[in-house]
Amino acid sequence: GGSDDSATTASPGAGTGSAAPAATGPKVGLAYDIGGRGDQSFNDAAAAGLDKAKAELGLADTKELEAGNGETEAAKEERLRLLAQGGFNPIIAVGFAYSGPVKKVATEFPDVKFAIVDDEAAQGPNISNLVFAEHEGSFLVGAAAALKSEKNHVAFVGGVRTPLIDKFQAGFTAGAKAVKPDIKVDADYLSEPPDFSGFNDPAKGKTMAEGMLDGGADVIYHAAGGSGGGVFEAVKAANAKAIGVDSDQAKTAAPELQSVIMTSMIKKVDVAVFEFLKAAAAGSAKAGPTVYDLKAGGVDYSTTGGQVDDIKAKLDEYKQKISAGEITVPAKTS
Amino acid sequence: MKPAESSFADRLLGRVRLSGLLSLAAPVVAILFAALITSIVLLATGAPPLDTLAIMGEYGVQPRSIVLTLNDATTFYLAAIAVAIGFRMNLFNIGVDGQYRLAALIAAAVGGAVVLPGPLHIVLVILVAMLVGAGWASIAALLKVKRGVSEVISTIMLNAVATALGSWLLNRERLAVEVSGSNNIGTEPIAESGRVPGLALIPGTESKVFGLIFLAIAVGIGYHVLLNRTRFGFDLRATGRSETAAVASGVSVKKMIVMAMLLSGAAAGLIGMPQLLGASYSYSLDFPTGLGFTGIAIALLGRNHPVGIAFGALLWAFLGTSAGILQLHDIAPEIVQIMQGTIVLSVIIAYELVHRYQIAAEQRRVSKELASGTPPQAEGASA
Amino acid sequence: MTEERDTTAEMRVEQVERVPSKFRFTWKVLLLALGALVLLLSFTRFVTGAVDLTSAGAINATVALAVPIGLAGLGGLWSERAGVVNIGLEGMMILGTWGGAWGAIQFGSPWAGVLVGLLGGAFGGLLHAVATVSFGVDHIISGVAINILGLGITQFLSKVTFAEMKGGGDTQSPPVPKLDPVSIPGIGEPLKSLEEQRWFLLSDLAGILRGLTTNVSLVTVLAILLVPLTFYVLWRTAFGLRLRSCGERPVAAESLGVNVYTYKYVAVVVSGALAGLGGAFLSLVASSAYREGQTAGRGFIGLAAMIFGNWRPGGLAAGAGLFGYTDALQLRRGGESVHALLLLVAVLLAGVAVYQLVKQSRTQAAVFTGAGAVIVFALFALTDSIPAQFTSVTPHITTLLVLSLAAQRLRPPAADGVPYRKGQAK
Amino acid sequence: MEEAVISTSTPAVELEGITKRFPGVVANRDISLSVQQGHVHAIVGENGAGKSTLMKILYGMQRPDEGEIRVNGTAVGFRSPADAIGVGIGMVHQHFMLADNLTVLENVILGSEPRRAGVAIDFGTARRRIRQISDTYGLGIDPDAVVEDLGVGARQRVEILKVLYRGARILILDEPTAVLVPQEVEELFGNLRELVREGLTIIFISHKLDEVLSVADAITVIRRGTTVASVDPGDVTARQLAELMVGSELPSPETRESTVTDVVALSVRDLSVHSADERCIVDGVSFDIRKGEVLGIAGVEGNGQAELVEAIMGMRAAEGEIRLGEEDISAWTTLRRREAGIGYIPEDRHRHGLLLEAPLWENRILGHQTRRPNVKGPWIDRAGAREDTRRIVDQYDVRTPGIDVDAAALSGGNQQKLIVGREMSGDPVFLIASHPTRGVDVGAQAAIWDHLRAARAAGLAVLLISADLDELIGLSDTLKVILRGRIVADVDPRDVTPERLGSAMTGAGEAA
Ligand SMILES: Nc1ncnc2c1ncn2[C@@H]1O[C@H](COP(=O)(O)OP(=O)(O)OP(=O)(O)O)[C@@H](O)[C@H]1O
Ligand SMILES: Nc1ncnc2c1ncn2[C@@H]1O[C@H](COP(=O)(O)OP(=O)(O)OP(=O)(O)O)[C@@H](O)[C@H]1O
Ligand SMILES: [Mg+2]
Ligand SMILES: [Mg+2]
Repeated sequence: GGSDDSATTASPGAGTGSAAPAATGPKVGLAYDIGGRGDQSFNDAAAAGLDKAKAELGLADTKELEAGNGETEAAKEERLRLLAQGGFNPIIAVGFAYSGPVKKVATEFPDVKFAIVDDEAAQGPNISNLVFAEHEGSFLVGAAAALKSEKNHVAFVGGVRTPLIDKFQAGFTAGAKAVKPDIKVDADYLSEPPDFSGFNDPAKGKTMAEGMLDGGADVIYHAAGGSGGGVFEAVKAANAKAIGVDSDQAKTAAPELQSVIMTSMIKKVDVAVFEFLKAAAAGSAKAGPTVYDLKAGGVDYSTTGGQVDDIKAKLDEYKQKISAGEITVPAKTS
Repeated sequence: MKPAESSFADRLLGRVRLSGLLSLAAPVVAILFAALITSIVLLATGAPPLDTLAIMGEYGVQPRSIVLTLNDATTFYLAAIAVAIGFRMNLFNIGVDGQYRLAALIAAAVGGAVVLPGPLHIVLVILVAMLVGAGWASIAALLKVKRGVSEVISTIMLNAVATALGSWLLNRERLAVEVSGSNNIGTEPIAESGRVPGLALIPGTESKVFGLIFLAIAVGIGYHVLLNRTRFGFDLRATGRSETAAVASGVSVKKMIVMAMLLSGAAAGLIGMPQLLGASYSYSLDFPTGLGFTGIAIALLGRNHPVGIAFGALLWAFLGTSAGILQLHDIAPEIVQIMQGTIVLSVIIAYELVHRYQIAAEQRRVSKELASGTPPQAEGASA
Repeated sequence: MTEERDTTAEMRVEQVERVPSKFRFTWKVLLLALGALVLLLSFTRFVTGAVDLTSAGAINATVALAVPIGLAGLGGLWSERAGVVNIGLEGMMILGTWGGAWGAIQFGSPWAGVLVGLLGGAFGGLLHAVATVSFGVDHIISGVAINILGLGITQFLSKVTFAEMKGGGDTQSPPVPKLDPVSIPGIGEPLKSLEEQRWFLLSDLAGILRGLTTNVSLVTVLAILLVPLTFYVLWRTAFGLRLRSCGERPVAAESLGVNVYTYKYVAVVVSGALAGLGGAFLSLVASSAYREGQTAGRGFIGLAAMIFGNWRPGGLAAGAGLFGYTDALQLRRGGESVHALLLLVAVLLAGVAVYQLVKQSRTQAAVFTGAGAVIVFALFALTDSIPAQFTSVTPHITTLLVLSLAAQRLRPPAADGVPYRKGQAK
Repeated sequence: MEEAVISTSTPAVELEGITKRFPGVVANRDISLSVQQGHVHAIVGENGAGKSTLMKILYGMQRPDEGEIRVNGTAVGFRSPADAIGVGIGMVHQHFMLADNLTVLENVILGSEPRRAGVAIDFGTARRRIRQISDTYGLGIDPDAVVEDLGVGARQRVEILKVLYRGARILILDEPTAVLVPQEVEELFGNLRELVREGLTIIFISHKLDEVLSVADAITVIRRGTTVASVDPGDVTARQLAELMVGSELPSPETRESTVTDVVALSVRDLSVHSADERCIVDGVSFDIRKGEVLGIAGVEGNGQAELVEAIMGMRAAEGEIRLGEEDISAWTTLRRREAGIGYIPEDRHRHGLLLEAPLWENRILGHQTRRPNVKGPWIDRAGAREDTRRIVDQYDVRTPGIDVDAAALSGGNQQKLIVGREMSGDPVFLIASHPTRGVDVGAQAAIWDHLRAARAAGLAVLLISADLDELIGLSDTLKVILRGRIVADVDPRDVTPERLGSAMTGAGEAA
């Protein structure tokens, strides 16, 4: 195992360029899962956290690497190693697929701080696990959907049937049923793993949403990454309501579609990343899981557009109950 | 009568008899050409081509990169052999992808469920994988011989079905176990006895080469011997060259289709083994995908020849590995994909050009002999 | 032993005989078949209550899902009719998705996007033509290379274009200007109310008609028109005859003074353009942005649809339609509709069994098919829905089922995939 | 031909100093040729002499390395057949240039389509013109038939129609009679005379020298790529012509003394074959072949001969009984039949006889892949197979640079000799010889006949199928005529003429 000394000098003026002139802070490495910066999903959220840190913490250098399609764990390990050898510290791995690699590489570089998003299986003295209670956030938007549904019928479009997306579905269903026990909740997925095209196929997202709308649903929540655009289009054409995911999509979606997004389940990867970087810069990064749940403000619902203002009180009440532990939201559908 | 499209199938099947220096010329020309195209693309985006290639080269020869390359090449090699078995019989098995994924999943589940003494455990897992791969391939084979369904369509469709089946199986209620705190889902990890230890082949790094690299080598030798030294291989190649002639010679084409498909599927079953038994020990959502398609490209690049495929796999793996370093230097790693595509195209074009050059050279030789008064040969005596 | 001999012999018959089916596919037969299909769907819908089987929405989605597949298939048809196997359709389609989005954004018009997408695909086709026609490279190798290149080039281009734009990224474009769908005015509402009556046959017809006439993009109309247009050009014009002759017997064409290279070039470039159009449809019409991986293997499915359709435009349209329909059903209300399809399949299998028994006197085959019908019916009767994982492969399984039921009389162009060089005729 | 039009001053075609090289071979060397207008000009020569190459040069399909072509006195330089068609040259190729999947009409009009509005094919006009030409020359062609469904005779007529359709004045016919039976040949010659009467010029290539003598006005002999003689058909006999071609005596297929024994080697009873659409292609055929006997089957192509052979080989499902010696082999696989001692010289060597892209020694194994010296157990015995291939090459005079060249590199005649050698070396008890000398030159033909005779004398039973009636009559001990899948006549080969046999084959006359 090597350490900082074997550093090959990273090319200056790297890529996105460090904005802050005070290049005194740490060099930060970020390893994305497939998609990388600009996926308008959780990779992008991590990037936003990094950007914020760059602006506020005066990072010396940043480097963002991205996974390739269908690659092996060894390739991910190597990516982390390259960053570690390049003197980047801390290093953030975005996505549960980095679980094994982070665990392995962290032991090779005990002096480097690692963080991994969406995984708490990889534990170690220099690993911070940034995990989210997506089901809790989804519960809130599920409740919002039920409150807004006029036909007592809501739906969920998942991108790919993975345990992570299942969490969204479980929370959403629980939230809707909490409001109206007899509500009908449709749920379906666009593709089956390891076919991850369901996150990138807006055409199919649109078709699925249309089917749900034709079937009587009038609020649709998606956790389908890039396919969500198709969901919004279908919802717009049917004059129904949509719920965004991960970021406040009423702000980030295509302008003409923003109006159909009544709320979004926000998963604050950016906050988690930023907080981790801040702590790391201060030398106080905490090893082990940090759970970004409702209580910690790690997940939330958005209010942009004011469409949920009328039910805000009700939602906040649920939020309160979940935070207080009065309601336990299931993290799995079955 | 069909015109004899003689030597072309030869060249496709990798049986070109290019002599001496010329046989080296083709790949060298091709790689130079690919490098040229890549350089143009790099220049267009402002990255210095020579430096880029230098970076890749430098990184590629580091011990750890070599291990990575060897490991990837092992997998690629098996994938390409699986595809090549079909190709030699003009069977286009696009389904290698589905076959290996399903095989790896079920083999992983079986491997995780039992504990047997060392070698036995490993053998069991590998056998299960081969059986599942062959079994899945047999559907396409049966559809072809019983119902005449083109294997191109059926394997494309069966890939999707394998995905669905795999997803259904990879479930807590069936073959998967939960790892607490993980968003991943996978089969029960295979116990120590079922793992194949890595080999410290490359000095200067702790990374180990897959122990199953020997499996790949053995498969390559087996492929060569089976096809070129056995009756079965003769029948298989005969069927690939001319189905009608094979039938007249007493080969049962249907049987050969089934056998070739089964063999291809069994080889496909092996694709996931180095990774499964040497690194992951469990089949989960992040198990590598798409290897069947990589296999097609490499089989074609290596012209279905066991040694050619080995070179193809190493080159492919080397490029893939060195893509990693490019990002660190802010060069788009996609350039590697452009390079790979260009190499496939230019290798085959180069072979074609070299071949034509040879013909022209031959023609000149004849003319010269004629001019110098050597008696001409009556029969076509082209060497 | 006997068994083995029989199979060999059968094989030979299939291979050697290749009797062109004397059965002519006339308009009357077509209409009759369509009628029977609607009746069957209507019956199934009526019995199972799975209204989506004939709903306007499902039909509308069918068309939208079938168009990119059909366009890729048409691309394959053009190329293979001229004797060039085109496994690079996926790559050409990918170039089309990127070109479509980039063109639309760059020139601010969706039609410009359509054009650039077309050109992007044509570029892929040109590459394929250069490799296969000029250099005599094996068609499959070239196609595989183009698939790899198509992906690499678009990823790379996205990085240098879309990533710089607001709302775009490495793997996606900003939203593109959209084409508004059109409807035939005045018939949507009446049809809708008729459809909602849920009457046997009438409501089903209304649903189907409404799905076809409302909310359709002009690009869709264009794509559908390309099917008869292709038929006309390839089968009714001098150009088409020459092009097809290059796929059947290039030396014969050469011996009559046809410039085979030219026709192959044109065919393969058009092939790429059509696949590119299919790609542009994905990024411009079916959705409103380019996303990496958006084609999701549709190029391969298009190729399959073309083989399914026996290298004919009508057949491939049917193949694409079948795929689109089953895909629409499973995506829209998978559990319910696909379960209902089981009943339809059972009825269909029973019909085939009777046909085999009565018309063909193939007792053994009839018994097999009949048993299949019983099993499928039992599956239908004993379950309430299909495991969700499996509904997603409805189109794939349907394709396999149809292909294995339909007696195989597929016949590719005789010189398909055979490299050709001028002056090699014997 | 008596009524040859007196030639005008300028020859229709003049070739001067034509040279054409292929890798390893000089196909044409300094050839000169002059064809008078209104003549039937025959070109004869051994296989590979360079006849087809010369004609392709004249038709613009190949470009000569050296030399000049003049048509009607004007020098021309063809870049493609389109140019040749433009000056009124048409060619019927040695191998059919037809797309099987297309209709006759499509094949005919290809490249010269009548159009409406410049784009759409005018099918009506095309159909009318084809019918008209067909009627004028009595070709009997249905424009809407699919070529695949046509027999060889009809295909040959379609080829001629293609040329006439383009209004060609100079016709090149490269071995047009190779696949025709006498009646068809006669019809064809009738057509040719008709054309000549209208002032057309015909260049005609054939290996059948008596035909050449009967139809030609002038004959040019080519040997090894050069013109060796120009003769008048009135001045030479077939024998002399052959000597000019090869410098050897014209061989004859005649078999003198009978070697027939009374041990039945193969017995076929009520053999029937049905096609996929249930038509009966072979209908209750029965016969016995004894050791040392050659049984000839005469018939116009497409009357079930091919299917009969394939049924006996087990390549095609059939009803009825086939016994080899004492054993009922009806249910055996092709492989088992071959192992039991059935040899097979297929009708189409490229489709059924060879792996064109495999070296000769691998072709030696084909069909014998379970037997020594080719295999040892499950392993291919390379050394054994190669050794034995060398033996065949020597013994059967296969002209090849070596046993590692691909079969495709051999000329047709040599390919055929290799096949004959291979099939003879399995110690067969029964041999199927389907058109064993088709497209083979006189020298190789004689060699193949000799081999067949020798094997017969050694007790081999042979089923011989051939379109060459002289060969059939000369080699057979017994002759049967097949028509529409049925054996319709038994003929005594000792007292039948090709003409009478020919009429029996068409069902027109009654043979002995
Ligand atoms: N395209 C080609 N490439 C290479 N060699 C060729 C080609 N075509 C013909 N040859 C060679 O040229 C020689 C003359 O061939 P050609 O076909 O003209 O003979 P031919 O006189 O027509 O014989 P046959 O009577 O068998 O038809 C042959 O030896 C053959 O090997
Ligand atoms: N496409 C080709 N490429 C290379 N060589 C060819 C090609 N076509 C023909 N030849 C040459 O032509 C010869 C075989 O062709 P072909 O069978 O026409 O010869 P041939 O002399 O006419 O034979 P035969 O006498 O039996 O009819 C070989 O010498 C081969 O090298
Ligand atoms: Mg010849
Ligand atoms: Mg010839």
